[in-house]
Amino acid sequence: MNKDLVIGLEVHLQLNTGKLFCRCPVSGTDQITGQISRRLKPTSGESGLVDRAAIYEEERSRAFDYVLTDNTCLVEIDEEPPRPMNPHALSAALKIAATLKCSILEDIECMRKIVIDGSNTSGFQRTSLIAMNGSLDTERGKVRISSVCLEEDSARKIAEEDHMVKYSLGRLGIPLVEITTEPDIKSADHAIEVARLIGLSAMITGLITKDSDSIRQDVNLSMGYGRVEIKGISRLSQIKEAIESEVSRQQSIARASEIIKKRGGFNRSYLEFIDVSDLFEGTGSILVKKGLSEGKRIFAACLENMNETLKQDDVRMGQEIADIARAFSVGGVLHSDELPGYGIDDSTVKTISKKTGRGVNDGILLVITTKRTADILSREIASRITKLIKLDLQETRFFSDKGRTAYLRPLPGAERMYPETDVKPFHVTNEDLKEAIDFGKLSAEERIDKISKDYGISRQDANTIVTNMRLPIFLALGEFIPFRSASRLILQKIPEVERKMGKSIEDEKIIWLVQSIVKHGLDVTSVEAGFEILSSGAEMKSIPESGEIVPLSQNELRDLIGDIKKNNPGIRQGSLMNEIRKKTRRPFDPRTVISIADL
Amino acid sequence: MNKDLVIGLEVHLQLNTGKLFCRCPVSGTDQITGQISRRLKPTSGESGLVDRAAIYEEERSRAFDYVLTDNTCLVEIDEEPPRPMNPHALSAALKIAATLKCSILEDIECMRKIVIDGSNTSGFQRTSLIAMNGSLDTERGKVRISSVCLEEDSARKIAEEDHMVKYSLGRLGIPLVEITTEPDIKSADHAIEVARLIGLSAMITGLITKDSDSIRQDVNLSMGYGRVEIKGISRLSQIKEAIESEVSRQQSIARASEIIKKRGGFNRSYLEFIDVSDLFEGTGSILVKKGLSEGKRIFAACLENMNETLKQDDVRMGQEIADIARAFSVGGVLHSDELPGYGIDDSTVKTISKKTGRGVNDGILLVITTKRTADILSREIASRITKLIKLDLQETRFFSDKGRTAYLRPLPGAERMYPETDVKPFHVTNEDLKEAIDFGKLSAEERIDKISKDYGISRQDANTIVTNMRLPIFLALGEFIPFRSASRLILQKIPEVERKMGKSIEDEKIIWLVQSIVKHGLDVTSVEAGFEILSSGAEMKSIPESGEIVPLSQNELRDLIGDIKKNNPGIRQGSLMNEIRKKTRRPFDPRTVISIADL
Amino acid sequence: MSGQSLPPSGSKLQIEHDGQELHVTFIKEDSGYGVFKLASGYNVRFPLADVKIIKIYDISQDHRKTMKEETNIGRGAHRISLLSTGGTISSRVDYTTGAVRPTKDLSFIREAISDLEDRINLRTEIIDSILSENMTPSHWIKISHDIKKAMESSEAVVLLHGTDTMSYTASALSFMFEKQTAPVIMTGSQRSSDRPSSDAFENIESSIRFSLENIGEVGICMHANSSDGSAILIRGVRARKMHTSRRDAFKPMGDGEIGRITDRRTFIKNIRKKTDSSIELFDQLDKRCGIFYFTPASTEEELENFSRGKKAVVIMATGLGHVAEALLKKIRDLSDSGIHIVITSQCLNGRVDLDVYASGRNLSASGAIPVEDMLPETAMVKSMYVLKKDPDNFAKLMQSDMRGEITLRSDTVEIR
Amino acid sequence: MSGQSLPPSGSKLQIEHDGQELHVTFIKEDSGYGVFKLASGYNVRFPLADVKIIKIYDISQDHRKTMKEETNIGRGAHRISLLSTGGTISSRVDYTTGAVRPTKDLSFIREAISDLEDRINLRTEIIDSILSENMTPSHWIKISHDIKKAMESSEAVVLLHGTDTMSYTASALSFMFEKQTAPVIMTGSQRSSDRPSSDAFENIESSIRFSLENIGEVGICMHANSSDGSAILIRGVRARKMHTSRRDAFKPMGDGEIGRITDRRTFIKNIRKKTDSSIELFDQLDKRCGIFYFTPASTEEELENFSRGKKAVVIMATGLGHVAEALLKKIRDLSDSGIHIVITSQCLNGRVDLDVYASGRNLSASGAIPVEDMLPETAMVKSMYVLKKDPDNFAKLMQSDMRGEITLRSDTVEIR
Repeated sequence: MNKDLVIGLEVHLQLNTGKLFCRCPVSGTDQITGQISRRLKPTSGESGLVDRAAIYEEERSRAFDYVLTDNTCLVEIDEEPPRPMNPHALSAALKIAATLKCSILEDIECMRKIVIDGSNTSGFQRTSLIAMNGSLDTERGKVRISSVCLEEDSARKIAEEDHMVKYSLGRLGIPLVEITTEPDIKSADHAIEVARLIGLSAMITGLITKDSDSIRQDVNLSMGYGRVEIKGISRLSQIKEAIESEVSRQQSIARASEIIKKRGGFNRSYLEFIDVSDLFEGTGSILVKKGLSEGKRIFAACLENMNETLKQDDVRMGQEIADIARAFSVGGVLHSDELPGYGIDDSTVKTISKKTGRGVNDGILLVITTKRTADILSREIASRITKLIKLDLQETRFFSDKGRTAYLRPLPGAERMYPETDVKPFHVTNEDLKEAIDFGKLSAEERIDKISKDYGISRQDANTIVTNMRLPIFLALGEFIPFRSASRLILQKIPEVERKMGKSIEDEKIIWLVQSIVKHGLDVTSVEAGFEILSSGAEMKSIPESGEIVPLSQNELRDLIGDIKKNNPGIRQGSLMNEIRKKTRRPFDPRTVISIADL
Repeated sequence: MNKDLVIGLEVHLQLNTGKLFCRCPVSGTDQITGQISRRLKPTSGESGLVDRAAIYEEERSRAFDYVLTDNTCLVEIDEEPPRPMNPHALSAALKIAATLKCSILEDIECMRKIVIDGSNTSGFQRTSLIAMNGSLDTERGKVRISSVCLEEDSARKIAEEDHMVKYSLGRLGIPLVEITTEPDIKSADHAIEVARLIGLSAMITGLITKDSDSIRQDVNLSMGYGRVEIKGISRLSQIKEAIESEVSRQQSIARASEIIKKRGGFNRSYLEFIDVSDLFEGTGSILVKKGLSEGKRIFAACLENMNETLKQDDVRMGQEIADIARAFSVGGVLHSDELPGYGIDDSTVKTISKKTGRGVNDGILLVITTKRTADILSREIASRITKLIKLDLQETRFFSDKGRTAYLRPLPGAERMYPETDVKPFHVTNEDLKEAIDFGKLSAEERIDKISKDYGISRQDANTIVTNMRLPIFLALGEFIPFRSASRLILQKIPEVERKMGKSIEDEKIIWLVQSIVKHGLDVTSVEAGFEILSSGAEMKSIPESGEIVPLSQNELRDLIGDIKKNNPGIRQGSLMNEIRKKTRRPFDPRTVISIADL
Repeated sequence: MSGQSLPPSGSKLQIEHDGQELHVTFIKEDSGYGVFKLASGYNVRFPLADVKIIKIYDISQDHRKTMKEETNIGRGAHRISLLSTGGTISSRVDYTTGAVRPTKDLSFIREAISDLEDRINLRTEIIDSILSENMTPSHWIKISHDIKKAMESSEAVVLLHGTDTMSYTASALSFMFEKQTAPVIMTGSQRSSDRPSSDAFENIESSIRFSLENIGEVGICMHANSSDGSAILIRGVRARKMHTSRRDAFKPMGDGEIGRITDRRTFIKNIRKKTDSSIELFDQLDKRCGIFYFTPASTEEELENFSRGKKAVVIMATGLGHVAEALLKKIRDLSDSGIHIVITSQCLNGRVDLDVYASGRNLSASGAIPVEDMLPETAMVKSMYVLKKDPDNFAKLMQSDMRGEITLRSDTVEIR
Repeated sequence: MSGQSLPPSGSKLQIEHDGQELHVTFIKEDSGYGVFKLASGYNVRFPLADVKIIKIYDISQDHRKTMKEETNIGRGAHRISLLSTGGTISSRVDYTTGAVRPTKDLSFIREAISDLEDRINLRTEIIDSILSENMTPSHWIKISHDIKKAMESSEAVVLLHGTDTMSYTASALSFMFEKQTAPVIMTGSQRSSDRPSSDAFENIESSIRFSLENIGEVGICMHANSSDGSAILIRGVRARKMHTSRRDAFKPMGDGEIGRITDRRTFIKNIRKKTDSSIELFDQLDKRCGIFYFTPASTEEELENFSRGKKAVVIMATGLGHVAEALLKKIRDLSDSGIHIVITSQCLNGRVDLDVYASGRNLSASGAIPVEDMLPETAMVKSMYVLKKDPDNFAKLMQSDMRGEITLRSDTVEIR
């Protein structure tokens, strides 16, 4: 890897404490309770490409549709001011910050971070800086933690069409702890370690959701061409993939830049698009035909000095151009390095080359869109190319499902942050502060050691319980059954039962069943029997009263063993157990069997 | 006709003054604005057959659906107390009362008349006695007027199914003047005369609606067997038909009664219905098959001593039984005088006769219904027969579209009337009283004479204007054009134009058009030209500005006539006029033509 | 009839008026007028001075039925108490005099619940007979005692009440019953029960259906819409009469809907259940509370006058809970002098929030107590309760949910 | 920083806090705290005593833009005046201090109406800059003069106003403008215009669309529902803010809807048209009016105290307009002493009717003036007007419809 490579991480973790600025639960049933539609106006203070895109969207009357779910209220639809910050979420975030050895800010002011892609109904995300200046000890040395913020999660995009983006509001407002490191990370593998440790520091609180996207990482990366922030990395393993693909991309752009500069550079502030639709009458190109049938036109422009930098070996400027077109919802982009092709023959290419005045070093760009959009793209693409050739690569990108990073928007700057006037600045209570600091006295790893020791379970089991977000239920079940049994139940029996049933059992139901069985004076063998019965389709409510969970008595066992031995004289201990299990679903104490069987 | 025949009339006339207890207009566009459904509870003070039917309906959960139209408000749906009585309606009613030489009650108290057939959302009709003791001079002598009441019209039934009756609320609350005569009417022809004169006394106010059922007559009739009230007579000619058919019915019942009494009478308080459905397996009777397929059963009962009184010559007790069954929504009724028949063969009739223990004088009744309804009908029919044979015939009937009267409900009694507590009793103002008495100084006929004289139109035209409810527009148009022209316009031109257009023109629009044309300094010839243009499809708004209604000037006429005469030397006066009309739609003064033409 | 003594109401007379002889029933005297019923059933009103009695046929005995004030209906297993306090629902027209007034005749209830007779054993009792606009906090206390007594011997209590102040009473009972072993279902009617179209029948039937459920709170059951056939149950502290005359006048403000009946099927939701333990009734209320309606014409003087003698004043402020800056000093003074100033909104829907605008923050700093999405009327009733229950923690209790009067999540349903 | 003098807001500093050195922008001092913006954009708050300024890089100049108070937008033919009185719609967050307050910067309007620039020539003017809870009748009079002036030189007037008391102002203007030659469309917003999600943009755009119609009355234009894309126009005397925070807070009570915009298409109905003749403005109001909220705790004393110094008291009574019998004598006394007692209902929907129950008839007999289906707030404002306009005919005018505030037909639409 490049020697100048500098990496930082932002890790986002969802808290299961209830939403941050209203009293809705974090999880709902996804039952849809309504739908509204809204438009967002870019506010005048904004600048940059995203804003231009947003204005463009506004011009197209792009509306956002929002689906309301049963865990939303007026706050999510921006119809009621936010409630005061959820104290449980704050307390969890403070504990995480303390575990990461941060200095906690004693006075907290909530900010608005302007976001106009519709993912927040308000047009901004509420975020609060709660701690700074922490550190994490890793195998490759200390990594500084810049900040811990507590912010609200955004709405989940569920559909996107030309003139409409639809979001589900269930996720909006879930508390997110955002942990940002300094660029102290040395390699992709190191990044994975850091992300894992940060995750652990959060999970150890037991307050992270079990949701599929409960943890998301962003990578900050620089190799001297400006900071790039890569969003949308949900699995640890993708961190490496993302870093490597972005490094390769930047190297490719550096090469392209060198080639183009050598040829005299790219000196346009706009592309001269020519309408070449007439050339495509009766074309064999499906892409072009589709565009024309939708009333679009084909525009061609010469790309100065960019021939064979668009898609040649590992130089792929065409991809960069396509990315920017996509930001304006234009998918139909072709360039000379892939032509002839896509049903466009050589003679057409030649005619276009002539029409656009293409020189020997120049490339050709074809865009299928409306005149109006072409006018906008003309400037946007030129400005993009200019920026890239200057090797000013700083921006926000996302890690796409194609295993590469793609353009998202410019880097947000400090000017996007304003105070959230609806939420009063507040002072962290002494109790919260003390509790957090006490919690932070142990690192996550130390705390897992302690769990292992305190509850008499293996370190591996303790670790699994924490990283599978099972700590709360582990502690809850420990109220009724021995912790070792609780651990076995959680890590083995219940996953097994869930697999059989083909669905997961809610934590509250697990606790209810265990508690109800234990209340009947029965022990963990009956509990396991109970879950076994559940997996065979019994109704949960009936189980605590069921005779099938009552262990076989000494007399019952004696009779059963007598029968079995009669038919199987000389049966061995293991086989005997199996024979008993065949005859009854009720639990029994193997030791009693041994003592009775007298083998 | 029977010499003991005594006849009285109740004439109901809708007023066009706006609704009686709210401020809705009398006519709407029939645009449906909503629908509600309600149930009515018979109140405990009630008694009689209708109440039993109502209880039965209640048990069947019979609901009333109401369609709201654009001339309804919360008052019609019984969701707001009535407003004070419409003073215009009261004033009109008082004028009618005065014309009929009644004493006007100076203090008026509004009553509730309980009606639970759903035709009033409140379960009652509001009605006020406003005058008593009037008289009418007829060709056959003086007829006393008992009372003049001002009441609200009921909702119009628009659909009826087994478990639902649907009403439209547009008509509910329209003021009705009810004029009741004493039984001084001597014959059916006399009744027609009285009804006509009463109608005239109301129409002369100019305040009766033009609606198709703006005038409805009820006939009260007695020939010694109790008073029968016949409702639902909308045309004068039907009065005679109704009286004659009812007289014939009563005579028929009298004969049946005589026959049955001679045989020993009908001495049952209930019919013994036997379920004979089994006999009809594979029956050819469509009526029976249909009933069975709907889950109903066939019940048979013996009708003591009623053989050959059910439908034999002009003795038709079967019809009376069928009527009462219909009140309980049972249509499937057959009796022995029409059997064998309706696909039921003789042997089945014989078997039934045997099963029911039919004697030689007895009839048989077959009813297709449910067990539950049969139980109810058992008593209702027996009680009905007993009543008829006692020649106690008093009840409310209606004049059906089959040209005969049919059972409707018992006569309402005084016990159905309670004060309307939501409307304060009030004192008639001196102005209203004086105005009414002044108006009543002339009879309707005298007033028509006066109209003829005052406005210089023929008596026949005056009469037609009044009886076609055209008095208000006649007077209104008289403001703009000579009354004679107004009369011609109303009685000739407009009906002609309406025939051409296939629809009627609203009065307000007629007045607007006349007024607008006259405002331009044009006279009635232009007005008639305007209506002519309207009939050819022109937009009304454009007509007053249209050049086509401007009469031809002398010069224009001269040129035209010159042309015509050139081509038709020696043309005669009549042909000349026709030739001019062929060449232009514009009006012209025939006298000018004559003077110019110099023929 | 001037100079003549009037016969009893209901007497049959022959009279002469204006030269006409009439056979009539004497109904009543009404400020100088005689009201007579004709044979046709119509009433006529003549000045008594103009009427001459020719003959009295039949002197009416006062045959007004003396109704039992207690009666039992049904032969079922569920013991339910129905207590009547009066109001339109138990008002009937007196067919003789024509006046509508609360009656002691609850016989119409039998008809209303004929479908339920197999399931219930309903004991009815008249505990008062007034129109609800005359209810005062003292009545609430008396009613609470009657309910407690009824609750001790039955599974459910249905309370008939005038609609005008029904939601106030429902709020009061909600707070006073700290623990209840039976549902208290209040109902009333917008059309009196002597009318065929009365909503009383269905409202009572639905109330009894709700009363069969495991509900441990005070609810108001009324028509869900203008049609017959469905009823709504509204949490007592979240109900409001939102129309002067419609059947569906009562609306659940915020998430106050706790039950619904459609086609005789009962659904309940988000309900507090009965307690198994004994009833806890706190039967003290401080009456020195009132609601002050802020308007742009409000002055310091108006507020001061209104607050005289009060212990708590609930301000119906504008919007998120704002009042004019000009009143802030007065609010601080009142607050300092020990009068609690509680802030609600005249918008009725939604939540007050004094943190959004500087004006709200100033109001808050003046000692005013914003009470979230609590209804103004509920806030006043709650003040009465809290002033006796725990006056030292007034602000804290007012801002905490006790009976569902404050909801921390604002439902996204439409505004009512 | 204790002892140190504070640099101007916006200055760039290097400070030391808790052993850490930070590069920050100084924002403001807030009760002993210093608020600083970090490079990341987050604000931090430290007690000033704990902060040491190491270096001041850049002392901020006060660069707050001085906005023109008048500006012209559009090149179309229709001359429209837009007057701003303040309120949320013209409030913006001050990005430096974080306070939201009415601003004199109306530049966002240009964005809101870009679609209409070809049709209109909009002249904007700041006539005041206050939150509407501080509006008083004196402000209404001043505003009416400003509107009259604007009306004389344009075809329509759009008035930006805070939402809290917007309906009061709308009522007042409705009565004061006895004849108007141009529509007066009032609008506000529930989210301030500095937010991407603000309703201000669409509300202004819709108001201007309505202002192009032939409307001769005062209307309130706001969101028709929670979604963007449709607007409602409500007759000024029939509008009410029915939610503290939703965009669609304003509801037409009764039949108050006079217009609607859906997908930029305008519909109007039942509207009064402009007059061709000259404007008639009656600019006097008697402020001695108020709204008394009747509750079961109300006493004669409370009513008497409230009525002190008043000329008219609008009672928000229960149901059809009832108050406790215990207040009747006091009402008669007040009425006799020349204080008009006007009866409205706290139900807000529906009509008062004092003829249905005896209690209502008694109230009526005590001199109280029931005002049909008039809103309480409108009744109070109308009282102010009538007391100056024609005090001798107070009751008669209050009971007659003047501007659509009384409707004789009650629409069958659902309750709001």
